[in-house]
Amino acid sequence: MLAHLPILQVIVPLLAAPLCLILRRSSLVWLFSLIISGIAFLISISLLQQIMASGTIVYELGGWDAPWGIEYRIDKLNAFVLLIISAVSTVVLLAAQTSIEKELPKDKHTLFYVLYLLSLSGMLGIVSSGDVFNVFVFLEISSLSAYALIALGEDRRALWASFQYLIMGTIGATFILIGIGLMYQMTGTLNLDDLSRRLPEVAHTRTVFSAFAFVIVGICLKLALFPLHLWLPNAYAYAPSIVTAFLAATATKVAIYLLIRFTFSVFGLSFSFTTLPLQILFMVLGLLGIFVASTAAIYQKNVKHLFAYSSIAQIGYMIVGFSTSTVTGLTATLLHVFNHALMKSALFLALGAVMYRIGSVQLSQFQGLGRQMPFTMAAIVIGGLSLIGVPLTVGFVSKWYLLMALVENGWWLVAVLILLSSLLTIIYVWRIFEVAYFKPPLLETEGIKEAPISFLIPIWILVMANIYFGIDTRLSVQVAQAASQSLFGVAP
Amino acid sequence: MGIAVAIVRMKDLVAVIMLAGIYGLLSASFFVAMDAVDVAFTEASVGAGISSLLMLVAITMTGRSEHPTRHKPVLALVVVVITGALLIYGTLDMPYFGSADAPIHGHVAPRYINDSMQEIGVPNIVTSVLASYRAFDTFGEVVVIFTAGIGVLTLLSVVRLPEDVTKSYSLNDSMYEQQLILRIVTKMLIPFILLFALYVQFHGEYGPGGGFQAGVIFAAAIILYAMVFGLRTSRRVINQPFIQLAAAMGVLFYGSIGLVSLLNGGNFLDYSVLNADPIAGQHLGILLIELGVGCTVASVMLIIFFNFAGRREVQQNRRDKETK
Amino acid sequence: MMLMGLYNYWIVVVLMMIGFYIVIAHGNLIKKIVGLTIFQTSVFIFYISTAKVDGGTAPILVEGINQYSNPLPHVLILTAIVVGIATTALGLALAVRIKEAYGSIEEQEIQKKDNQSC
Amino acid sequence: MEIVIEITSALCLLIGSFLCVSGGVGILRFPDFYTRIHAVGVTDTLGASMILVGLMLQSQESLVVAKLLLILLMTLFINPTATHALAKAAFHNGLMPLLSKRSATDKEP
Amino acid sequence: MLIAATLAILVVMILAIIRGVIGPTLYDRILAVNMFGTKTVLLISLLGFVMERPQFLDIAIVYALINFISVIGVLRYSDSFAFKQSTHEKESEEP
Repeated sequence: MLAHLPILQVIVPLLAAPLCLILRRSSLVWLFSLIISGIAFLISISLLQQIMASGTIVYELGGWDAPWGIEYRIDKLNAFVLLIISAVSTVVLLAAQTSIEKELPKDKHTLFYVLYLLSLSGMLGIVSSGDVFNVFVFLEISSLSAYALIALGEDRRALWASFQYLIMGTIGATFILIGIGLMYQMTGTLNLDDLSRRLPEVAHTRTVFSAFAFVIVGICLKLALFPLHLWLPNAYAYAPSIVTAFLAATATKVAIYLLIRFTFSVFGLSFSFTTLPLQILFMVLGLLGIFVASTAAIYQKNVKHLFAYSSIAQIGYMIVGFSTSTVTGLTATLLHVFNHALMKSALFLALGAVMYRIGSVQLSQFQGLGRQMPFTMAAIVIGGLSLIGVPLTVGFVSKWYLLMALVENGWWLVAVLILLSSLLTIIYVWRIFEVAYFKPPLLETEGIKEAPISFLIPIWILVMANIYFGIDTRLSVQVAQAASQSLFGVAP
Repeated sequence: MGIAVAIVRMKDLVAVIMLAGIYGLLSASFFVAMDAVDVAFTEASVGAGISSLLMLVAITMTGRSEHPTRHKPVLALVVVVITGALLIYGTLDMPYFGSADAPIHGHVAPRYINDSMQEIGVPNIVTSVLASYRAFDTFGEVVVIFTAGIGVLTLLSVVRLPEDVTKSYSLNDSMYEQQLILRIVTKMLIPFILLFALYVQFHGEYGPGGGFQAGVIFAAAIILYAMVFGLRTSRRVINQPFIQLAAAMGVLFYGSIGLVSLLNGGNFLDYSVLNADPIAGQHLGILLIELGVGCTVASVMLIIFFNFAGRREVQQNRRDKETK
Repeated sequence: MMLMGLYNYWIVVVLMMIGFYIVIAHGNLIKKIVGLTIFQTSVFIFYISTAKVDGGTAPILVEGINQYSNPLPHVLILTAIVVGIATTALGLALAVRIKEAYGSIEEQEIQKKDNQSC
Repeated sequence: MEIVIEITSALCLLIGSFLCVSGGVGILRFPDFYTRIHAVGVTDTLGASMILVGLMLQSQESLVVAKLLLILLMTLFINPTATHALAKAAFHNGLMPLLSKRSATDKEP
Repeated sequence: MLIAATLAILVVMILAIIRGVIGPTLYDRILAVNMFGTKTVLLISLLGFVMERPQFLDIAIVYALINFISVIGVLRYSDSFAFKQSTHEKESEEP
């Protein structure tokens, strides 16, 4: 059975989804999806162990060898991302039942879990697949279910946000499809590994150039990179809290994974960074994203909006790390992927708890919550500190590596700008802190109690992970470094 | 192919949809001319049939005219021109249309064309690639359509009150009382359509067709019935929980065939181990997964259609009540 | 020669861009979805035209013919069509819900209403 | 015998295409909806069946003939029904034929 | 002869498209779509013979069916437009 782990990783949640539809009873379905997600988590751990021990695993679906059939090719990078996704999903699901009972009508509960599992398996599928077209198909699975999940939000603006996301996401997917078509046209293969071997022969052609451009733009649409980020804040702000916690922690990470996979493994480092001025382009866009989004975050009244903008800013950090195109920079990006997943899921889950008690996440409603919901607010504070990058939290580790990478490249100015941007982060985190701890409670939120225990457990698991990985950096750094080194090893 | 231009200018949404339907038909004929029979099959039933039908139903709920808003057409035009220029630039180095020595025809495809008969034993190469070489893509496709069904269900399903139903049908039926000819012809046609769907389902290995197309045709027959005889009568035959179950079963069926092959010692979706003779195993596998595909597709199409139409009905009732 | 060899693709590109233009420039949600369908269909046409081989016929094996068109793009497009209809259905469902919630399906009006309620 | 079949088939195809073209001209040139539907409804059915008969004569396999026959039957069923339903719906919804504005000759197909 | 018939059908298709684009009323457009559908059926059967692959006929059958279904669908749901039309936008839709 151990040999089949790569496929089981995707198949288990995928097949569990229709089973959920058959089970129907919502509490049963919750338990079932939790178990399934837990199994996926265990599988991803053992996959990571196998890969760290013995290198890349290749699994041929249908028993056909690679360029003809579809294969799953799991190396360190995939395993790392798989671990992040399944871990976040499991922890978030712990809180799901309490939260959606409050936020969704009764008849939608089962469907919610079905969509959740579909989205999870779509993302796992994207990450583990070694075939471009298969990536596209699973991308659509995950994004279609994400649209539906976002539209489940109570506010009518959720519908509009979801529609915008649908339009942007579909344009992105179609761009990727065009890119795939052009690549296929030039090489005659769809397999990622095969593509990376055959592309250099035709790398000088204009077709490959525009294929590259289309794929990158398509991914950036999904990634919500700065000028293409318009869909993200609303989508995150109006989706049900659980969905926000899950998507914020995973969806953009998958897009980052795709970006890394395409630029480093498929097109190859030398091609990617010489044909387009990718380095400078991504650096500028990333920095702009950080500053614009952080500034926007300062002016938000809705805390979910605030953290959504902060997500865009964090994507900016990842992109800056990516643009250095050095091992350290890529390590920083991967670390930040990991760390950001931890912080954002903790933060959004804590917001979910606030939503559960108060029914709103307007900043003005946060007055005095520091005393009324001490554990939840403490979690938000620690998450916020982590966002800023205070030592002893995970945020510090990835920023440290990012700065190292920038200094290594001699980009002093950028490093200084990154430090400056942390100041902006301090401002917006401080706003929440100030309102929650230094203002008297509002009359209408007088009798608010601490969030239920089913919220506190997952939140504090994530917060503890935030601190743990901030102090003991061996595991995450080791894996991220190994992954980025292997990527640079692949690229000539 | 200048239809698209007309679509841009047109304000009346119904006309736009008509034209989109023609566009679908046209592209389907183009696919036939390009030898892609299976694709033409699907595009005809989907692009020209189902999707324009869905759009129409949606329009009845959203209103048909478009406001002449002109926001930032210049910016949009710039973006479009840049993208288009990039694409044209990209095509410059492409192998010429129809040339047989393009890399696309050289690397992977020859094996499908030359060896699939020995390896799988199915004359329709598209079917063998779809259902065996790249079976996992098809599995993904089934899951995509399943996801769409669930998504539509979450968005549009309404809790139906029994009294509402009776009232709405009196309205619906009176509308179609007069269409006697239509009813008779429909009644005569539907068995043929269902039979044809089954033919497409099981003939997919030899000619164009397969599970997806059969599912769409099957669903189309029932949609036709629902349109002519009213939703309630068709719901009596096929009710919501049942089609949901069928959709889920289709996906599960497909997946479980993969699991069976996994338990029999092969990789996921490796049909050769289903039978002592690999080719017979492949046959069996393809037949079974096509069944799964057909089941899911038909039921998801029905889910989508019934939810749209049901939603519309509820709206109509509400409107009627308001006017009263 | 170049014109003859590539004109087919150029037509497709123009079609694609028309669809794309509808998506981004028009405010009506249904129109956007129609545009999206056109955009996607044109991409399908693009794929299918790459599969054509001069003198080849449909990839269904028959005695006595040995020049076939490339079956792989056909398979891909079959899958992509399904993805397309799935997206269309979901988008339309959303449009219907938006109409119910806002009373309009025009982008600008919706944004105006959002700003008021903020 | 061969020759006879060939000629008949060619003749059928010719008539069919002629009818179709005339229908096409009709749909474009006629002044209002009812005359157009008249043009299309009549020529389409006959033209299509002529072409299908012509094809049937050319084909050798019986399966092909059967399929063509199926298509023929379906066109014979579907076309008039659709035209009928269309005209009826149009009439019901208050689309009036152009009677008074033009002279009666215009309506003749 | 087959080729000539194909060309004739193509011409008719273009005519139908023109009517579909300019057609003043909704019903004209439906008519054009219907006609276009029938012509597509014929075109595909003819193409099958021209290319000497008569298996294409299956597609033609599907087209015929789908065409019928979509016309019925349009009629079924056009009733509600027509209702709205007669109250709100009568002037714009009358020829």
